[in-house]
Formats: sequence, C-alpha cells, structure tokens
Amino acid sequence: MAGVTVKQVTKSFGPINVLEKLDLDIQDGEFVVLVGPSGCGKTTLLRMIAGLEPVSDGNILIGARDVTWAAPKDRDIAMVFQSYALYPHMTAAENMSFGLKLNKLPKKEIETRVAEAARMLKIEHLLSRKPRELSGGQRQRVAMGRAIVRRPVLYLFDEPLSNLDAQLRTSMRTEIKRMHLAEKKTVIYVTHDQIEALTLADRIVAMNRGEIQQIGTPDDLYNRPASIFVASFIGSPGMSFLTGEITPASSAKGQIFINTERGKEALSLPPLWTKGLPVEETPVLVGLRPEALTYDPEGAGFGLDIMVNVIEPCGAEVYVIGEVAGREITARCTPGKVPPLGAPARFLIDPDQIHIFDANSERSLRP
Amino acid sequence: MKLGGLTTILALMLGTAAPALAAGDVCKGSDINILMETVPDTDALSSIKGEFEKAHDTKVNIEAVNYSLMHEKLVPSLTASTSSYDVLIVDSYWVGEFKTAGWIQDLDSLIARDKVDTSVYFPSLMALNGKVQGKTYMLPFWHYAMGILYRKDIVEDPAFQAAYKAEFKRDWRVPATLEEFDEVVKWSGKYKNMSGIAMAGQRSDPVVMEATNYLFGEGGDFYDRKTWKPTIASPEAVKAVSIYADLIRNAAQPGALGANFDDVANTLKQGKAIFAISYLFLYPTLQDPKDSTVVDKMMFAPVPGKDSFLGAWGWAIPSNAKNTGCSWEFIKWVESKDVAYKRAMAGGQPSQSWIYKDPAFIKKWPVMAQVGTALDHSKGLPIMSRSTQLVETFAEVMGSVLADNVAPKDALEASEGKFGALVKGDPLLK
Amino acid sequence: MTVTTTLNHQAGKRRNWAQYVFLAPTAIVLTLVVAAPLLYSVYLSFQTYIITYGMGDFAGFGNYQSVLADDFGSVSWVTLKLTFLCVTIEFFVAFGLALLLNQPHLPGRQFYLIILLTPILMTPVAIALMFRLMFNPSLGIVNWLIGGLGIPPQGWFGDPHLALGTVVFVDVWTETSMMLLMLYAGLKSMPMEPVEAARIDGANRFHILRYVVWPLMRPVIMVTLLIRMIAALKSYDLIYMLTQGGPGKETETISFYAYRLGFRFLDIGQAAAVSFILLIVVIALTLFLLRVMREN
Amino acid sequence: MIGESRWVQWASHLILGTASALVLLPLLWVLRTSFVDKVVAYRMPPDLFFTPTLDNYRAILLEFDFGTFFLNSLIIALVTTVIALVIGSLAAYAIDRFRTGGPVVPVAILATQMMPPIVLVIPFFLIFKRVGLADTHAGLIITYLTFNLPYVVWLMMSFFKRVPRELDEAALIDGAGFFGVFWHIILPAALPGIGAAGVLSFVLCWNEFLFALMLSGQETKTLPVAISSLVTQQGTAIGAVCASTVLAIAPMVIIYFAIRKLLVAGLSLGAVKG
Repeated sequence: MAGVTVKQVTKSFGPINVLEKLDLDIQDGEFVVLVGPSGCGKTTLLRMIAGLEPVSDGNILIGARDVTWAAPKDRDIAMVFQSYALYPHMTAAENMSFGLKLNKLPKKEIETRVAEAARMLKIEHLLSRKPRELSGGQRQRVAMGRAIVRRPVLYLFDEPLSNLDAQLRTSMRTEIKRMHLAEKKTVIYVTHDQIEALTLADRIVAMNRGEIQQIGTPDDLYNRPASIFVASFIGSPGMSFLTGEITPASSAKGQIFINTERGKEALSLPPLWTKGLPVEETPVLVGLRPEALTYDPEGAGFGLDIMVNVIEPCGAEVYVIGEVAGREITARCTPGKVPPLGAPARFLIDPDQIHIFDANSERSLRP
Repeated sequence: MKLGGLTTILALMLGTAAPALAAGDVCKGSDINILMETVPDTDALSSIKGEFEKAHDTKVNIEAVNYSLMHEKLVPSLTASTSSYDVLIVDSYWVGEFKTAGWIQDLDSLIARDKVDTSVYFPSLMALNGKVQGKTYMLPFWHYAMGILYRKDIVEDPAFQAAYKAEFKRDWRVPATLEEFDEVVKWSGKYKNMSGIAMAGQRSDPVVMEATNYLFGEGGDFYDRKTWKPTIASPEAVKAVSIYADLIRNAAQPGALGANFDDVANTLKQGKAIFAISYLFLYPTLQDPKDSTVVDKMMFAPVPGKDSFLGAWGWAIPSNAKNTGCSWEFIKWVESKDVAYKRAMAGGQPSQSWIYKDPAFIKKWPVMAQVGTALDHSKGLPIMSRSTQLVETFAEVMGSVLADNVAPKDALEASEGKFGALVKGDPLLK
Repeated sequence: MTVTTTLNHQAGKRRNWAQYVFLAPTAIVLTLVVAAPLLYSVYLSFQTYIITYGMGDFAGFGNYQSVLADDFGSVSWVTLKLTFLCVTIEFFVAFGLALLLNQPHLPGRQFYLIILLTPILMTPVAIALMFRLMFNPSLGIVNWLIGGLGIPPQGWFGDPHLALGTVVFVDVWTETSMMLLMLYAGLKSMPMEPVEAARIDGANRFHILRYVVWPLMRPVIMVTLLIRMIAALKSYDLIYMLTQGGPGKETETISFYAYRLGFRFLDIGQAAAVSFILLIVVIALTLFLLRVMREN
Repeated sequence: MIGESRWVQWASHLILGTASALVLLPLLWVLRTSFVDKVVAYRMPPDLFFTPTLDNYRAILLEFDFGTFFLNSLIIALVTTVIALVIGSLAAYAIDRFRTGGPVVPVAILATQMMPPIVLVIPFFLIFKRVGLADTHAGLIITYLTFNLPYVVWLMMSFFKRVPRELDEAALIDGAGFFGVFWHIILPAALPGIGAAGVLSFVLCWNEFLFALMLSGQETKTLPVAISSLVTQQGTAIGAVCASTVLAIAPMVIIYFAIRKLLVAGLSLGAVKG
C-alpha cells in the first residue's frame, strides 16, 4: 500500500524551470487529479512520478521508498496513456499480458488475470484483436486492462479520456470511478477537463505555470477557490469577474465598490469576508458564478443591470450572457423566467456567493 | 626493387634445385591466375590451356576483361604484398612503368638456365616488349599491328575504279600517304553514300592508338627519343592531327568521336564503312559469319606514310608472384613452338617470326602475309615510366581538338609542358 | 534510505549508459571505415605520391595548385551543368508524375507506379550499357527511330554538342524514379484537409497546387532536391560506362577526374586533392541540407 | 474526384502512359536483344520476327561464370545489409530516443552517407592492399558499410520517429528494460520500416560499382563489374550484356513485387499507427 510523496521537486529543461520546489502528499488509496491548462506541468509531474522523466532536484517517494532514481519497472506502477500506447503488433490479450510476462508470472496466473480484467471491462470478445481493429473506446478499455492486470500499488492516468467522444467519455469516467472504488488503489490522474476532475477526484491539485495553485476536495475548489486561476478554471460556465476596489473607508464599513453601469456601487459584505479586508486602497475582482445571480426585475437588494446579449437554453437551465460596465457576465435562469434579449435586465446578487480577489496578486481575499 | 631482387634470388635457388624436381611438381597445388584482354588471342589460349593443366596437374584461370579495365585491375594487384595474378600479360606501353615500379621480374637468369631461344621473335617485338635497359623482362606474346582495313569488294568494283580514275586521274591504288588517304576516303564515302571510314575517337586508349598511326605516319613523334625533349608540336604532328580531325569530321561514321574499336568493328561488320585504320586482330571477327555481313570482303594494307604504330603484349612474372617457378613453367609452355603455332592457327597474332613463313598458316589467314611489312615500318610508344600517362595526355590533346575545336597547332603547343613533365625524373631515360 | 537512493541512482545511470552501447558499434564502424580513410586521404593530398615511383616528398599545397591550374575548372563546370540539368529536369518530371499518380480516383495508378519505379532496381552499369546500345550512332535503334521522323543520324555520346544532353537523358531515366518515390511518399503523407478546404473555397487545380500543395510540400521538396543534388555531384557510374568523360572533356565530372588522376595517371596525391575539394563542396551542401531539414 | 472533367483523366493517362512506355520500352528492347545473336541485334531496321536463341544465356551461364558473380553480389549485399540493419537500427534507436551523443551524431552520420565514394576509394585501395583485404568479400563488405550503414541509420531513425514514444514508456512501466523495449516493442512496431530499409540497402549494395571495380578481383567480382567487363574492344558481347542485365535485374524485380506494398508503406508516413 502506498501513498506518494513529492518533496521539493524541481524540473528544468535547460535554463527553464518547468516546476520549482514542488511539494505534494498523496494518501494511500486516494484518487488525486492533477488539473490545469496544457503546459502547466501536470503531465511532467506525472511522468516524473512514473520514472519516465528524470527529476532535476528533489525526491519522489512511493510508499516509504525513495524512487527518485528508480527505473519505471521498479516502481510497481501502471500507467494509462492519452494515446493508449497499445503495442500495434500485439493482440489485446498480448498487450495486457506483456508486463506480466516480463515479470515472469506463471502462465496460469497471467491467463486468470487477463480474463478477469477483460470481464470487468467487458472486452472478452476483443482479446484476439490487434489494436488497429479496435475502436477508440475499445482501445481505451484494453489500455485500462493492461494497467489493471498488473495490480500495481499506484495507477497513473495521463488524460486517458481526451481522445474519446463526449458520450464515451462520460461512461468511461464512471468506469474508472467504479474501478477505483473496487480496488482502493492510489490513483494519480492528469486531465485538463475540470468536469473529470470534479467528478473523479478525492482531492484535486490545480496547477498553473508550474505552480500548485490549490489542493483540495472538489467542493473546496468549487466553492472556495484560492485564486482567480482556480476560480475561472473550475466550473462551467465559468465564473464572471467584475472590477471593483476597496478603499480604507469601504474596508472599515465592510463594503467594497463594484464598477457597474451606474458607476461605483457599494456592496455590503457578509461577515465571512469582512474580517480579512485590507485597509489600504486595493483594486479587486469580484467573482460571480452564474448561480449567484438571480433574474428579478423588481427585487430589492444589491443588484446589477445587465445588458442581455445572448441567451443559451440548456435544458434544465438557461444561461444569459450579458455585459456590465464593459465586462462579460454569465447568469443562470430557470426556463420560463428569462429576460428579453437586447435590453438591460436587473439581476440580484447573493452576497454569500461572491468571491473577492486581489486584482494584483490574483489571490482570494477570503480570510 | 628490393622485393624483386629477393624474389629473383629465391627463384635462382629454386632454379638450382629444379633438376631434382619433376616439371609437374613445380605447379602442384598452385593455380595459375592470368588477367587477359578479351581478344582472339585469349580465346585461342583458352582453347588449349587444358594441355598445360593436364601436364602439370594444375588449373589455369583466365580472367578476361575489357582493355580499359586491365591496367586499373593490375595496379592494385601488383602493389599488394602478394599478387592475385601469377602470370602477367603486359601491354607495350606499360613496360616502362612496370619496370620502374619494380612490379615485374628480370627473366634473364631463367632464360639462361633453361636455354630459351629468344631469337624466334621479331626483333622489333623483342625490343618493344621484351627488353628494358638491356634486361629481359618479358617474352612477346602477341602484337597488335595496325593497318588499313578496307572493303576489297567495293574498291575492286570496276564502276568504283572508273569513278576513282575520273576523280583522281590515276588508276586505283591503296593510298600511300596520309594526305592521299584523306582525299580518297572522303571522296569514296561520298561516292558510295556511306561512311568513308570507321573511326574510334573515344578517349583515352581508342583515339590515341588510332591517332598515333597518323602521327607516326607523318613522321612525327612525341619526343626526340635521344634528348627526350617533347616534339609533339612539330609541323608533322600538327599535320597528322589535322588530317585525323578532318577525317573524323568529314568522313567517319556518325558518333565516331564516342566510338571505340568495338564500334569500328561493328560498323565494318554491318557494311556501313569502306575504310578503317585499325587493328589487324579484328580480322578474325570480321570473318565470323555469325557476327559479320562482310565475310571475305575485307582486306588489309599497311598504314600510309612513314611508320605505323605498333603495340604488343608480353608475358611477365610479377615480382610478388606466389610461385615464380610455376609461372615460368607456364610461360615456357605457352611460348613453346608447338603451342605458339596452335594459338596462331586458332586466330591469334603470333609474335614468333617463323610462323609467318608457314604455308598452312598463311593459307588459313592470308591477310597475315602483310604483317611482316607492317612490322618493318612500325614503332611503338616510347618506353618510359609514365607512358600510360602519355596516352592520357595525348587523349586530352585530341579531345580538345576534336570536341572543343581548338586548332591542332594551339592544342599541341599547349600540351608541350605536360609532355615535358611526364619524362621529368624518369629513371629509365637517364 | 541513503543506500537505496544510491543504488537507484545507479539504475538510472545504467539506462543512460546502455544507449552508448547501442550507438557504439555504428560509431566504431563508421570511424574505422570512413573517418580513418578520410584522414589518410587528407594526408595523401599533401604528399607527392605517384604509384610508379612510390611515395615521394611532402608536397604542401602543390597537388591542389596543380589540379586547380589544370582541369579542375573545366570538370567543375561540367559537374555543375550536369547536376543542375539532371536535378531540375528530374524534379519537374518526378513532381508532375507524382501529382498525377496522387489522384485518388485515377484507375490504374498502381500499375503506373510499379513501372515508373523499376529503374530504382537497376544497376547503373546495366542501364548505361542498355543506352549505349540504343544510342549507338550507326547500329542503335534511336537513330533508326528518329530517321523515321526525317531527322539525320546523330552521334549522341560522341557528339560534343549532344554528349552532355544524352548523358542527362540517361541520368533522368535512371534517377527520376527515386525522386518520384520520395515525392510520392511525401504527397501521400500530406494532410488532405487543406486541399479539400481549398476546393470548397473555390480554388482550381492551379490554385491548389500553387497555394496549398506547394507550400505544404516545400519541406519534402527541399530535402528531396538537396539529397538528389548531393548524389548527382558525386555521380560516377554513368559517366564511366557511357563516355569516360568524352568527347574531349565534355562530360568529365569531378569524380571521374579524380578517378582518372588516381587510377590512370597513378597520381594518388593529386587524386586525393581533387576528391578532397569535392568532399568540401559536398559537406557544405550537406550542412545546408541539414539546416533546411531543421527549419522544416 | 467529383466534378472532375473527363479530359483531365485522359491527359493523366496519356502522360503516365508515355512515361511508363519510356521506362518500359528500353527494358523490353534489352529483353529482346538477350534472345538474339549479334547480327540480328545490330540490324537496322530491326527484324520484327526473329528466331529466338538461348545462346546468350548459355554463354554467360556456362562460359562467363555468371553464377560466381551472382553469388558474390548476393553474399556481399546480404551480409552488408544484415550488419547494417543490426547495428544501424540499434544506433538509430539510441539517437532517436535519447539523442545519444547530441545533435552532432546524426549530422556526422548523414555527412558520411553523402561522402563521395571516390574520396574513400583511394585510401581504401592503398590500405586494403597493405592489410590483404583487396579481392576479398570482407573488404567489399567493409567498404559497403560506408554508404549502407548511414543510410540504414537515417531510414531507421525516421521509422522509429513514427513509433510513438508512449509505446516505449508503456513498455518501461510494464517492466521492460532498455533492450527489452527495443526488442519487444520498437523493432516489431517498425517492422515494415526495417523491411523497406533492408530492401533499399540491399539494392544499393547490389548495384554498387566503383568500390567493386577497384577493390574486387577475379574471386570477388560482383555483377555490375562483371557486366561492365563484357564490353570489349573487339566487340561488345551485346547479347551477353543484355542476358546478364536481365538476370541481374530479375532478383530485384522479384523482391520488388514481393514486398512492393511494404516498400511504399515503409516509405510513406503513417505506416506505424498505434
């Protein structure tokens, strides 16, 4: 049984540090998703854990063992690649049993494991086919099977679903989740898709430009994003941001100013926020998820006049995309209660659902 | 030379031991490898080599290649520690080079030991392809005397002769000077509406062998053979080259500039030309009904003018031969009267003068009767260490005249320096 | 823990070390069979070495001076002309054929491809002999065929004005197929979407060729051209078999000149000097080729 | 294509047909000449009807030692190709996957391939005669590696490049070692490429002329040199030349047809798809 510890790991390509002094602790049996835009270093981190990429500095431990310099085969891991990386000259069964053969498992045992995995993944009928005779989803299953039969202490997934179409992706996602629930093995999963991260992860590691922005449960990341990056990356449709500022006077009153069509308007903050407000003058961004806005033409309370540009019906909800003081903003409505297109409409803001970020440091001002 | 000397001593030691050995034993276990040119003489030898193999319990391997390959194949072998070839045939203009480089053995002691009679050979051949600086390195194998090959049936046709008389105001005769040859060839080609002459203007060897006849015919030469000053720009040489160029431009078969002797022979065989100045050894193939449409229609006459060009081949033993005794045994056998005669009858070009007096031989190859005269008025290329390069250099001169239209006088004068450089420091010429 | 780390560290190193074992045989072989003779050749080019006389004195740049003063200019010019003509003609023929063969719905294109690629298999020696037979002025079928069109017989390889052109013809016959193969493979691997997009945008054949195929194929074309050019610069077999450099020096290339100096004149020093100059030209072109390849 | 005018197809067929005829007719002419004797071969206008003769084939097979030369070519080309494939693909793997030796190595190898053979033949000539490698199969095999090995390395590099790196990584994680990855995964995945490289390298060796001309002798003469020696001053044995040309091309043609698909597949991109 093994957790993973990444200690002060630095990765540089030539003079460029892709990752710098990174720390990460993953518990045994935990499903951790590394998420972030492409180029954020998440795949590099995964490959270093796999032993495919040498570490420039620092240590990586699997369980209690320092594997920083161990060959991949000595790490007791399995990996599922984005491109599946099935051996083109081997059948599905051979692909799955290759690693077991190399580890000199008895033939009987290999057959049992392959059969078991095939049953679990519902690919029994595909075992004798070569990869080129398989569809994308089937290849994906074989690649999963190849990982499962190894019974490793640690699974690594590198964007395993990104080459599948939307429907398959959803069902494979469930499959992976089920597998994890059944096996209780540690999983590190890399994706740039925040939905996958939210649905699969026990904990999410949000990364940007080689830095870990936030580590936390999906709930933490959605409801308590630590930075503008996390806030805008997680959630769909994404969070909208309005500009505003905090002055010493507003800070004292527990208020912030938001730039609206009508100029600066003061918003009184709930107690959660007031404790941490800076006392000096600070430009801020106010983050609003679509559900923080309610269409209410006559409602009282703090509201915004949004110029409605686009209306997107999405079944159970309708998204309204509009503009406030030159900034785009998205609000959620219920069908049947939608403002008219092309005119300003009044939306109320739920002050408990706002997020405030320092516009310079981009960090959350949540105390 | 050290190696050569050593081998000679070795050969002498072998020689003193020889009486104790039966002749067959010398060759036991060693094959004889020879590099030869694909010419009738090679075929003639191939057909009887079995006799030697039987008598000496050995094997004679003849590698027959295109002439242009021979020198390039021999040099690597000769410069190696042991030769791939046990017996060499040496072209007359390689003699100096091979001697200077120490690639061939002095045969005098072997000749003396076995009392081989070298007086059976034409003296001119012996001088050209036997002795260098007084020592015998080779026994003449065959010669390539050159002369006019012409269509007897055409020139003896009364209509042709009448037209000839009308044109030149004299009875038909084989041209005696190159100027006359030039005129007659051009006229007869026009008259018969075919190529007046088949020529081989390809470099290097073909054009040089042919043009040297013109040079010698006019009385010119490459060098003054006493002082070794180049005489290549002499008026005679300019005249010779001009005539050659005139003929190749105005009377030869199309593409003569890229032709070799093969093409000359084929042009004649297909009945497309009247004259050629070429090798007598082509004669047997002109007489081959499988190949030729001019069987019994060709005749041979000496090259007009002063001298013709003579080349010859000789037998030699490489200094690095594996088994000198056996090589010598083979040369003795192949040049024995009996074998020489058989080769001659099979279509070879004998180098021993007595064969030409043999009635049966002349009856079989009547054209050979002319050879004596040809050999009397012929000379070879100078024997010098770099005569292969002399051929290349002359080919370059001819090329610039024929292909680039440089005036013969200019081209020849421009080449004097190169000819001079070739003899500089040559140990054979001191 | 410390012990484990060191051991593992070595394991990582071993993987690094193995790659050198993989490269070693090739590196050693190439050093022995290419670098060593090459250095020897450079050494020879500074020696007076005529085989007949044996190794002479140090010659300095004497050999270089001699060949540059002698025929080097003329043979370079011939080599240049030959290379330019062959490569240009072969490229246009091959590219045209490749484009025609790349029409997905043309029946019989596999059949054409098979035939058009056959010259790759043939030894240039045999090809040369074949064409010498056919271009033979008095006995060849070509003169007979053009005679049917009322053209008088030509000297071809023996005609100073036609020799180079005839050699080019044979070279085109021989080498176009290799170029065709490379360009055809390039076209096959070219993404079809841009072509289809252009068709939908209303481009005609010429537009597609000019604005889509050509830019997409440019890297392949550049590399193909350069590779062929380097090969043409060192071509030797055809000249040796077809003309031996004649008539005159009309078709004498640098390679053949070096060969003639070395194995006819037996002047190893000068031959080495000529071949070394050729080598410098080829290396310069190779480096250029690599730059082009890297840019693309 | 849809909407293609008919004349484009006609024109394509016309051009391709003419080109094919230009390639094919000389070959057919050679084939014909190999079955006639010399008088017929050189007769113009050519006889349309002639009595075919096997004399030329008989001559080259019985008198000319064709078998020996054929065998020489075969041995030399095969051995060289095998050596080049074995050590060349190892090197190509190291270079492609690990940039072993840095960017200089592929450049140096390419430069070697571009080396004019005339540069090498002079020193080889002098060295071989000193160490006794002249006129041996081994000697020619060594010299053939000079152009063959770099050629194979470059071809194999491009084929390996198309084998996705993830395959190596998957195998590494599956427990394969460095050599295991190469042997179990890369080689099989690049098999069509290896086939193509093998054939191309074989053809290159089979047709080589200059090295063979200068460094082979009676014992080791290869087919091209043997064929070239059929041109004699006294008469090109034109029938024999054609007959041996036919016999020299024949094995190439057979190989070509046997692996044609492999060749085109190996040479066009996308041969190796995961």
